[in-house]
Order: sequence, then C-alpha cells, then structure tokens
Amino acid sequence: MLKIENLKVSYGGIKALKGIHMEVEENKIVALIGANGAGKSTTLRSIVGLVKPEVGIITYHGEDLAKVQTKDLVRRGITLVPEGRRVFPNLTVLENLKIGAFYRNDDENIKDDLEWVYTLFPRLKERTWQLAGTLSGGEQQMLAVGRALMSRPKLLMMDEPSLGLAPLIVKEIFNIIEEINRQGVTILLIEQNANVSLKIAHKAYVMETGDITLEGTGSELLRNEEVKKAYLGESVSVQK
Amino acid sequence: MTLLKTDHIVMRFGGLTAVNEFNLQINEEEIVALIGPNGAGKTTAFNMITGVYTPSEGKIFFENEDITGLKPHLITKKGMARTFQNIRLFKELSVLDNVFIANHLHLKSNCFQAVGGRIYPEALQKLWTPKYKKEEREILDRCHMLLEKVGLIDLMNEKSSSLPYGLQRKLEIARALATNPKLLLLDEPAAGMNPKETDDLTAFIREIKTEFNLSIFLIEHHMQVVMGISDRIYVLDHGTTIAEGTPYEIQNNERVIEAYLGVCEDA
Amino acid sequence: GGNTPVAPVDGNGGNASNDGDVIKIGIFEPVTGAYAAGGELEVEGIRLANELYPEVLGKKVELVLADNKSDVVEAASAAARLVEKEKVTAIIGSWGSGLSIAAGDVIKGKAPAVAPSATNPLVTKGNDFYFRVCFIDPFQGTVMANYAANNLKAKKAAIIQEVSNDYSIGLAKFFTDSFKELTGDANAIVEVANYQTGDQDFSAQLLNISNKKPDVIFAPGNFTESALIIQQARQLGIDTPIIGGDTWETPEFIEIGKEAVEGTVLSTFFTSETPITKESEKFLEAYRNKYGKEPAAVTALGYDAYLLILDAIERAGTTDYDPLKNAIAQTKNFEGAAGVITLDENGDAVKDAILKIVKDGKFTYLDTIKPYN
Amino acid sequence: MQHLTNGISLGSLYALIAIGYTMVYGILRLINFAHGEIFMMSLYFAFYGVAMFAMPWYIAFIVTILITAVLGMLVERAAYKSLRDAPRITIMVSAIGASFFIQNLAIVLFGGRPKTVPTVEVLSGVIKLGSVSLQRLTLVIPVVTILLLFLLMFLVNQTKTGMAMRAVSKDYETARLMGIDVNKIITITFGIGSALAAIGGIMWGAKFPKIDPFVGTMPGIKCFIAAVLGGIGNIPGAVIGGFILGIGEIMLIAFLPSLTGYRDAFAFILLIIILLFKPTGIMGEKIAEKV
Amino acid sequence: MKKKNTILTGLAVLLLLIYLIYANKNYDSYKIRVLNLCAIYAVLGLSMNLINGFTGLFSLGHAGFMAVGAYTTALLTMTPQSKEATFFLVPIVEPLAKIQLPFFVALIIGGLLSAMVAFLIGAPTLRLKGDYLAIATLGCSEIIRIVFTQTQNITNGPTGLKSIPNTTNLWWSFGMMVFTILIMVALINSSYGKVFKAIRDDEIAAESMGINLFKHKVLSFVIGAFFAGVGGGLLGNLLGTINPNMFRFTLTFNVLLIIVLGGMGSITGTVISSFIVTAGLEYLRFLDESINLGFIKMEGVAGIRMVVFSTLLMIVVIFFRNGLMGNKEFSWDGFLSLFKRKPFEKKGVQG
Ligand SMILES: Nc1ncnc2c1ncn2[C@@H]1O[C@H](COP(=O)(O)OP(=O)(O)OP(=O)(O)O)[C@@H](O)[C@H]1O
Ligand SMILES: Nc1ncnc2c1ncn2[C@@H]1O[C@H](COP(=O)(O)OP(=O)(O)OP(=O)(O)O)[C@@H](O)[C@H]1O
Ligand SMILES: [Mg+2]
Ligand SMILES: [Mg+2]
Repeated sequence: MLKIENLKVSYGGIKALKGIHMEVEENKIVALIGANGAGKSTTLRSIVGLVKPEVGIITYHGEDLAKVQTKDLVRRGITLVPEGRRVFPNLTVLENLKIGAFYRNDDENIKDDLEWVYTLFPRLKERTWQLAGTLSGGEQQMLAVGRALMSRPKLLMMDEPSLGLAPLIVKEIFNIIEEINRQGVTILLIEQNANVSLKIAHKAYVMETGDITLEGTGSELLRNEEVKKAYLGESVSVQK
Repeated sequence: MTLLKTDHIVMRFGGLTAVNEFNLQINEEEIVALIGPNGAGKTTAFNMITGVYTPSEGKIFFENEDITGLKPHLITKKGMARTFQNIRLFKELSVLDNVFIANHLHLKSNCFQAVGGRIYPEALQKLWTPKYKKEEREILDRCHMLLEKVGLIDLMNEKSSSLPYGLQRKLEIARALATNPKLLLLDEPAAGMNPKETDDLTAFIREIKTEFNLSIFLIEHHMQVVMGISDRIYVLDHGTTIAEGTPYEIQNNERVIEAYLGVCEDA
Repeated sequence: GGNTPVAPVDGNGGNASNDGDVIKIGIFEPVTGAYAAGGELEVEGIRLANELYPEVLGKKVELVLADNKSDVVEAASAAARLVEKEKVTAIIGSWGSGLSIAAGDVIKGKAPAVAPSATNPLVTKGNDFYFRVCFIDPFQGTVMANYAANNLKAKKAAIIQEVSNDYSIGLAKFFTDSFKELTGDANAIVEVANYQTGDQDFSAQLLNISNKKPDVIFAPGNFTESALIIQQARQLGIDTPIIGGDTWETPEFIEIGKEAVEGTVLSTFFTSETPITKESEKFLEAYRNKYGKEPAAVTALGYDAYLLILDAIERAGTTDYDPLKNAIAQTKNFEGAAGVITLDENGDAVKDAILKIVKDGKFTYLDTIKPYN
Repeated sequence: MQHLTNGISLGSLYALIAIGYTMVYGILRLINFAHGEIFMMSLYFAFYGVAMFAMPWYIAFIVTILITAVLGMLVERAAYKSLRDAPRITIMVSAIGASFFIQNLAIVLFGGRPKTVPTVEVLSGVIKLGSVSLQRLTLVIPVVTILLLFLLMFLVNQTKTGMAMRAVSKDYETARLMGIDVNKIITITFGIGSALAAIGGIMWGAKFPKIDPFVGTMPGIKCFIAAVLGGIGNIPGAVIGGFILGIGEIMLIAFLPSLTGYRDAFAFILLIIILLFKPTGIMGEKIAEKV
Repeated sequence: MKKKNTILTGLAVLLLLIYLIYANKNYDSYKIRVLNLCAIYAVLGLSMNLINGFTGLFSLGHAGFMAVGAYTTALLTMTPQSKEATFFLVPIVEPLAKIQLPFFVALIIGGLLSAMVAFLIGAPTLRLKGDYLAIATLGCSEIIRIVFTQTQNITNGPTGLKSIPNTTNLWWSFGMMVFTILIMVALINSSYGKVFKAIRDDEIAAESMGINLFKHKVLSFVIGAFFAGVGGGLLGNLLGTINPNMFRFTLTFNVLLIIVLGGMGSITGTVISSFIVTAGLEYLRFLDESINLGFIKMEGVAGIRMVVFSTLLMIVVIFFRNGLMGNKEFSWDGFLSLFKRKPFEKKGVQG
C-alpha cells in the first residue's frame, strides 16, 4: 500500500533520515518505535509532504507521493494525526470534527460518522460546543483522533497518540486503534510506549538516529533482547 | 516541616471549575505526585501554585508565608521552580545561557554595573575587578558545576533547541535547579519518553533530590515513575481530590482504578 | 553628461560647476510623499520655462531634478546632492517651506536658491542665498484681513486652520493680528477651529463655527482640505462667505468643491484673465497649448523662479555663485509671469497681490492689492 | 443631533473599512499595512470607471469592487505568499514595502495631484429631517455596514469556507492535512477584505470626493485603530470599534473644540486607554495562554 | 586568542579613524552628509534592535523618542537670537529662551528625556502583547508628534525649528555610533542582555525563572529610547532644522526596515544594513533624473525611485527572510576563516 525507498531528509545541516526503507501493507498495523529524535515524526512528515526529502521515493498504491500536494492526500485516504495534537483551538469540538470531513460532500454519511466518533469518545460528545483550545491534553488527543477518523481514512498515521494521556485513556486509544483496524483501516503508528504498540502491531520497525536498525513482527521485536534493553526498560514487568 | 500548603484553592474558567477546594501539603525532602485523568486540573493546580494563575478562592502558603496571587517571578525567588508540560526552553540561546539566566534573580549588580563591568578591559582586571565581573564568574562556575552534574557540560555551547528531546527535558530541569529552589515542580517530565528513558529519568530525579536537598512535586501519567519514587500521591478527578495516600494505597484504591488507572489486564 | 569641469573664472568665488556648454539648474521639489501634488505643479512651470528659454550666456540650461520626498531628512540630502554632486549653478524649490528651510543650510555658500511659493518668512530670514518670487505670509494674511474688513464689512471672523501646517497657522496668525487692528475689536475672532492635514471630515468644526455666527470665515490651507471644508459647510447650510489664500488656486479646488466653492475669495499672485505682464501672456499661451487647461499660480511662480535665475545669470555674466547671488538679490522690477518682482533686503518678493473670486467654476479676477508699506 | 448623525456616518465608514482589516488579520495574523493603499486604489478605479470610461455608476462600482479584489489578491501573491512561515516582523516589513510600493506606483501612474470623484446622485442627495440636514449617504453607509457585517458573520461562522478560514488562521499545516487548500482560502480572504475596502472606498469617495495617492493613509490608520479597539480579528468588534471612534471623534470636536488639534491623538489615547483595561480590545479573544 | 581579537579590534578602529580623517578632508559635503546619516541610522537601528530584536517587544514608537531627543538637543543648543527669530508666531517660553548648552550635554539630556518619556509610555503599555503593543506604541509616538505640533511656545508648532547649529559632523556621528555599539555589545553579553533574549524567546518560562518581566522590559525600552533620543539629537543638529512632520511613523518604519534587513537581533547586521539602505537610497536617485544612454535619452519618471526601492526591499525581504545576518554577529575568528576557506568550517560568523 505504502512504500518508502531510500528516504533521506535533513534540516539544514542535521541529517534526520539517512536513507530508510519501509513498507506498509494494507489492513495491517505497522508500528515505528525509536528514541526521541530518531526521525520517526520526520518520516511521517515526509509522507504527507510537510518536509521535502532530499532523495527517496514514497509511493502509495504505486503513485509517487512527491507529485501529490498535501491538501490532496486526504482524498486518497491518507490521514495523519499530527504530533502534539494540533487541534484548531478556535473551533468548537464539533467544528473540529466537521473539518476532518472537509473534503467530503456526503452529508448523510458524515452524520453517521460523527455519531460513530461520539460513541468511540463519549467525552467529546459532552464537550461538543467547547472551544478545542480549552480542552485538556487528553481531550485534545481524543479530538485529534476523532477528527482524523472523520475523513474516513484508508491509511491512518498517528504520531504518538498516547503522549501525555492517562493510563486509562491510553488503553482506550489502543483499543480504538485495533477496533478501526478491524474495520479495514491500515494504521501506521509511532509510539514511545513501545511494549503496548509492539503488542498490537503486525509489523514493526525500530529506528535509531535516522536509520532503521531492526524490523520484524511485533511479537518478534517484543522478544528481542536489544529492543528490551534499549526501549522497554526494566520496569516492564512492574506495569503489567 | 511543611514546605508548601494549599488551603482550599479553587480555579474557575468561566463556568468551568477546573480545580475545586484542593488541599495539598508538601513537607521538606518529600516527593509528592499528582495524578488524575486528563483535564482533571493538575496543570491548573500547578499554575496556581507557581503564580501563573491567581486562584479564584483559597490561599497558598510557602514556608508558612502567604504567597497567594504573587507574580511567578517572586514565587521563584522564594524558592520554587518548575518545568513545563510542553518544554519551554529559551530556544535561541545556548545550553549554558539557559542555565545562566536562571541565576539572574540572584544577581546584585545593576544594569550600569553590568555594562560597565563588561566594558572594563580584561587586562586591567588583575588590579581591580568590577563587582559584576566577580559575580559573573561566580555564576559561570555555578553553571558549570550544575551542567557537570546533569551531564550536559559537553554540550554547553550548543543551541538549546538543537538538543535531543530527552536532553531538553534534562536541561529544563537543570535550569529550574539553577534558581536554587527548595521545591521543584515537574509537569509530566516523562511525557514522550520511552520506557527505558523513563527509567533513566526516574533515577535522575532521585539523584538530584538527594544532591540538592529538594522537595519534589510532580505530575505524571507514567505509573512506573509515580509509583517508583513518590512518597505520597494525590489524585484529582474533575478538579476534586478523590484520593490521597502512599503509592500502595493509591494503586489499590477502587475509585482511582475506576477513574484513572483502569483494571490491569495482563499481557 | 561627461564631466570636464571648466576652470573657475575667478580664483575663489568660483564654483567649478558646469560643463563647457551646459548650465545646470537644480529642481528641488517633492515629487513623492505628501507634498507631491504641489511639487508637481511647480515642476510643470519650471520645465515649461526651460522649454521656452533653453539657453543663457549661449549655453544650454539643463534641469536636474532631486526629489525631496516631502521629507526634511531627504530634503537636506537632495539639496546637498544638487550642490555637490551635480554642481548646479542655482536651485529652484521647494514647495513646502519646511523643506526649503531644510535646504537652507546646505546650499549656503554653494549655490543660490529661489523658492517659487514657500511663503514662510523663515525660509529667507538670515540666509542670503535663499530668495523667493512670492510674497510672504504676513502680507497675504494682511491682504485678506483688509478684504474681510473693508470689502465684506465683516465685524466678526472665524478661522479654520490646518494646525499641522505652518503655512496655514502663519496666515491665520497674521490675519488675526490685522483683522483685530482693522476692526478695533480684540474679540473680533469669534472662533478658531483646527483640523489636520489629510482630514476629510470637518462637520463638527463647521457646526461650532456656525454657532458663533461669524460674518466671514478665513480658511487658509491646502486646496484639497479647503475644498472639502467649503463643500461640507454648504451642505450643512452654512452660507457665510469663506475666504482663503493662494494655495487654493488650483483646478482641483474647483473640481472637488464644485458649486460649493462658488463665491469664495482668495488672494494669489497671478491672474490669467488680465495678464499682468507680457511674460504672463507668453506663459499662458504656452501652458494652455501644452496642457490644455488653466495654470495654477504656483506653476507660474515656478516659471518665474526659473526666469529670475536666468535673468540674474545674464546680468552677472557668470555662473559663479557669489556674483550670481548678488545679481539675484539686486533684482528690481523684473517682469515675470506672475507679476513684477522686486526683491527686498530679505530676498522676499515685493509684489502685488491679486484677489480672485470663484465664479462659474473659474477663478475670476477681482482686484489687485498693492504692497502696504 | 446633527453631530450624532455625523458621528454615526463617519463611524460606520470606519467600521466598513475596519472589517476588511480585521478579516485579513484574523486569518493571517498579519497587520495588512497595504490595506489603506488598496482602499486608495479602489478610489482611483472608481474614478476612472466613472470619469474616464463613462460607465454608469452601478457598473463602475461593481467593476471597482472586482478589480480591487483582484488587486488585493495580487498583493497577497506578491508580498505575502512566499513568506508564509517567515518571522512575523519580516512579513510586516514586506507589508510596509507593499504599501510603499502601491503608494509610489500611484504617484507615478496617476500623479500626485488630487482627482475628484464624480458625484453620484443616488448617494449624494440631501434630505432634510426637521433641523437636521442629511446627505442620503449618511443613511446609506450605516445600512450597508450593518448589512455587510451580518453577511460576513454568516460567511465566517456558518459556512464551510468560513470554518476553513478560521482553521487556516491557526495552523496552516494541519489545515492542509485536512484537505484545505490554504492558499486558496487566504486568497479568498484577501479578495473579500479588499472588496470590502473597495465598498468602503466608494462610500468614502461619495462623502469626501478627493483622491490622491495618500487618501488611504489616514483612513488606513484610523480603521486599524478601530479594528484593534474592537479586538483585532473580531468582525463585530471592528464595527463597534469603528462606531466608537467615529462618534468619539466628532463629539470631541463638537464639545471640546479647543482640543480639535488633538483629534488624531484622541483616537490613539482612546485606543490606549481601552487597551489598558482590555488588553485585547473590547471584544478580543482572551489570550490566556495555557501553560 | 582574546588578545589577538583585541588587537584586531583596535586596528579596525584605527582604520576607521584614518578613513574619517581622509573623508573629512577629501569628501564633499554631500558625501559627508550621507556618511553622517548612515552612522546616525546605525545608532537609531541599534536602539530599536535592542527593543524589537533582542527583547522581542514589538514597539513602533521610535519616531516619538527621536522627536523628544531631537527637539531637546536642538532647543538646548540654539542661540537665544536664533530662537527669537525662529519663534516669530508665538514667543518661546522664558527659561528656554536663554539656555544654551554644549552639544554633548544637550545630547545626553535629550537622550535622558527621551528615556524618561519611554518610561512613562512603557509603564502602562508594556503590559500589552504583540500587535497590541505595536499599535499602542505607535499611538504614543503619534501623540508625541501631535503634542509637539500644538505646543507652539516650546516647539514652535508645525513650523518647526530652524538655525539649529550644525554641530553634528563625522566625529560626532561616528563617535556616537562606536559608543553605541560598544554599549550594546557589552549589554547584550551581560546577564541583562541574556535576560532580554530570554524574554524574547519565552516570556512565561522567563518569568518562572524568577525574572521580573515588567522591570526588564521597561529597562530595555528605556535604554533603547535613550539611544533613539541621542540619534534624534544628532539628526536634528545635522539637518539644522526639524519639524514635527518629519517624526511621522514612516520614520519608525524606515528604522524598522533597516533592522529587519540587517537581521533582528544582530548588531552587526543593523550597522551593515543602515549603511546599505541609507547610501542605497541615495544611489538610486539616478532613477529620478533623465537617463542618458548615449544614443537614447530617457526622461526620468518622477517617483520611480521609490517604486524601485520598495520593490527591491520586498525582494530582499523575501529572499533573506531573517535579514542579512539573521541573529549572528561578526567575530574575528569567523571573519578570518572566510579567507582561510577551510572546507569543513560551517560556522562562519557566530557570536
Ligand atoms: N524543524 C526542524 N528543524 C531542525 N531540526 C529538526 C526539525 N524537526 C526535527 N529536527 C531534528 O531532526 C531529528 C529527527 O526529529 P524527529 O522529530 O523526526 O524525531 P522523532 O523520532 O519524531 O522524535 P520524538 O520522539 O521527539 O518525536 C532530530 O534530531 C530533530 O532535532
Ligand atoms: N486557560 C483556560 N481557559 C479555560 N479552560 C481551561 C484553561 N486552562 C485549563 N482549562 C480547563 O481546565 C481543565 C483542567 O485542565 P488542566 O490543564 O489543568 O488538566 P490536566 O489535569 O493538567 O490534564 P492533562 O493531564 O491532560 O494535562 C480542563 O478541562 C481545561 O479544559
Ligand atoms: Mg516525533
Ligand atoms: Mg496537564
């Protein structure tokens, strides 16, 4: 579905990506883990065209994404839940959700989707008329995911959706990820919360300072000693 | 001895009561955590204590002194320093300067002395050193020492925004330490860190606590951190305190599990 | 052009100013900025004069324009450039007394300057290199006060002045002084209303004035604002006579004010109906041919400034600044397009003032006022 | 009474132009210093439409509004588009540059000498209501202003385009991710803002029939003040600000005539006083930053 | 290393000195005037950059401060006779009529008064943020100008002042420029300067680090205004005449333009750009004249110079969005390494 070949990106002098290869298959959950600053967000930002790669080809169903403008991606079913939520603070919760469906004209289905999102996140329904800027962090994160869902994505990319969320919500978010994946949405997930994301991922990549150093199925990596040492920490057992 | 005490503080935003009658007590050399669902009012409580918001009701005491409604900079002077939920470093400045600035509140030279001190030729300083120069050297020494301790000394001339995320967190803490606080407030220090980094951070917090004789008040969603280092925990939900106690008590509190932790499903 | 400076004629007073075959005269005017309109009018006159009289002493006269941007800082630099870099023989300009004043120090001892329409006394005061071909504010204020008191038999007058404009407050002040003297009434001025350059709405001031019931309203100021003032006054039903100064005399004044400005009276330098001199006729014909409309007074003054300089160069027989300056200072009964000019000891023109009235959409000659002595 | 009607008509004129200011600001967070100059150009367009090409006034007005809107979009293209993510002060200098440019271009093209807006009978007739004499215009302007206000409020708050505008005003990147064509939205905003300036220009020209390359400066500043007074970015705020400023100015001159010289100062003093009590204007959004 | 830099700086100052002596002897008054203006604009630019660039306060009140400085200096240096002659409409108030002070003293008093005005303005308005601060300070500057237009017995109203002694020469203007640079560099590198920059980067964090925002904002504002006043004083005594109209907000914009072109937060950039802009604008004058290409002669179009200037301005802004220097500074090491051309040395100029 999505294929990344030899992607290199740099910000000024800093080499953020040093030529990575990745593949996302349809209907799968693909996780991308790695330390801070490894280049995970940069990968997603290059896919949606918010940064311009130096070299490398990104294709989506065979189409070269370099030729597609960011604003047209959502029509092709690619949606990103950006790092740091980025809800529109001056719009109400409802408007934020509606803007997720901005390109769509099928008003009836939009209504249904809205109900669906509200059932996924009852908290948002309570806050329908509140300005998004005054929501708490967790509420904003729910809104960002809900907004993305409103575009009926085929490929949903999420950049650290669990950042700053209460344990309960984190669980909920992961449940929802699995849920929408079951409904046929392909997921590309960036997470710090490595153990949970590896658990739900069909496929995972480990990134280190701009390179992909490991790849495999989620459970493979979960058992991998190096991964355990570098990312999972010793307290894994404490939490579980 | 009690370091910080809040007396029924309330914060309202329009119709919304973000924090309701919050009572908190932090003793010397204690690590206290504040947890609760998103939007419970944790950061808001922090902001009231550090003076960013003025409480709608209630009083705040630091070392038995009423500090309600004081400006943030005055509160910092009294011995409280904080970090932010979203990192707020001085992005254009170097690592060293970030820490240097945190010493400014203790600077005694005025602006004229500072300018004069810098114009005064280096060569003549063997004969007479301007007051500002002396102070500047002292500050620099202190900064070096601090950076040495937190392990950022090799990066001191880098622009702070060019540091990797984890180090930016550390720098933010170092900067707060440079103000010479008695109480350090950390707002989600482990956010965005993976479990390994989180462990390291926990160790780091412990270290600086003993090193600098601090009390620490932190907000965190990573339970490893909270349960690992806190002496006591407060739990907020919808602005109201729903529980208070040791990590063990909190972990087994029904209300907390229901509102916040969730039932532990096993992997 | 390529510069091969000619050796100065005499040793010290000379300025190695000109090429062998051209004499350069600087135009120092605002062609951009707030005074661009006025600057443009004067430049028209200067260029026209240059077309009609392109030579002096057998040399071609070349005009060099330096835009002073209606800005004092720029004005000084522009003037400096003219005298130093372009090495002009003399300078004409500028619209806006403040700009001329700014050039004053710069040109002193380098090249004489003639202002076409800068009426502020300070322009020439204490500067024997600055001259002008117009009369000054005190005279004009007095003329209008006389007109108000004697012809209109006004007992009470109101003033509406442009406070940020030195010309306007200068005129208002001299009007006030002589009007009080003429009527013998210390309270003869019943209201002084202010407005600012660029203002567009004067209804409040006008209502205040009309409440005081003056016999005449004196409104010296820019033609644009003045036209709006008169228009709004008439709209508000105020039919008190309104009189003003030379700056009104532009086609735009009537265009903007339309019927409203009918019957307003102003003092000026020049009339196209009854040509004062032979030169007037020549100027008028040429101007009408070139532009197909009636010239503004300041255009005629720009024209005169050029002629005055040429005349002085001829009399001096040289372009050196010292003799030239003296020659200009000695100008007597020089026949320009806008009247006969004699320069007094300050370098100010002593000349008749013309009163005009707006009639049928035209500035129509009303009277000639001799200088008071 | 006469004073009050004058104040209202001046105030609604200010309001009309201030709306355009506020709209552009609201979306770009940019003081569009060229707004006053766009306004000035619209006067010239109207002039040439009516006086030179002898168009009937209503056609000339429509043409003027359209051309001005296009001009606004061009200015956006030239001066702002390539600076989307530059520091704000840089954009502001570019805006100042654009404003200098238009002004000087007008001098070169049209000359510094003022021109007169031809009278349009429909607008300029005088009505007498008892002791108060009114230009028809005096009634037309407030009506137009209020009408446009509601139209705009509807556009911004109720339509999809309006929602996109508000979204773009906060976050270009995310807006793009939602499938919004950011450049198009900004262009539309500039177009509408400039069209408003043109409508304001036409009304202004009918009331104060003088055009020169500097007519835009003073209204530009005044209307900017009005916009800030009301809370910049806030459309009803701009209208309120415009009215307060217009009425206040007239009242100052009417009742404290000795202070007329301070008329412009008054606008600023009023502004500063209001800002001291409400640091983001009368209807401005709270910028209580969440920490 | 440090020693080498000191020597190099000394050498540079010596070179400047020699150049000035040369210029004074050989340049005509036009060139000297332009040079003077360059240096004065550098002083003004530096003062504004302290407020806007280093402290991040969006202030547009500079013309007002300059007006205060210029009027004060002028009134204190004019001779009683020329005051009497100038104030021909309304006489000047008594004590001012007689006072005449040496230029330097007047200049400092001008600066101090301007700083005092800045304090009065800053105390209430510096609580405002961003554009609100910009419009409020712009307003204050306009109010100052309007007041100066009205107070005829002090400022001579719209007519302005004339016969101000032309004291400003290359020594004064360049001397003041060097002095300003010296103070600015010392200030910026001191703890206070660092605090200014911290406030620019993040007010909330700065306040939480115990920094009194208000005090330091006012401090920066007042210091900036002092130098703006000094710059205004130099300007007035260079021109010999001033009037309220020259202190419109376009003057503020001119200075703003210089600092943005040079780079907000760069002392080096400001100095360079004040020379480029001032001299460049003069250079462009050829556009207003008729251009003689030998075979064709083009009649100059009046005003085209400003059109070209504003176009150039926009182009430069678009291509150097952070200004010529960004927020970097000149350093000898960086300068020398330019000549050595070490392939891997990236940091060319950095403070
Ligand atoms: N806008 C930018 N300008 C300069 N450098 C950047 C920028 N964005 C990212 N970088 C650098 O690029 C590298 C990769 O960053 P990226 O954000 O992709 O990391 P990440 O893996 O998403 O980390 P995190 O867990 O912190 O989100 C880092 O070194 C970062 O400092
Ligand atoms: N400035 C403000 N204006 C209006 N409402 C606010 C403001 N700040 C916070 N709130 C509201 O107060 C409530 C508490 O917010 P707060 O940021 O304190 O939550 P929190 O406990 O820190 O949550 P999180 O864990 O997500 O950071 C939220 O519902 C939020 O919407
Ligand atoms: Mg990331
Ligand atoms: Mg929080």
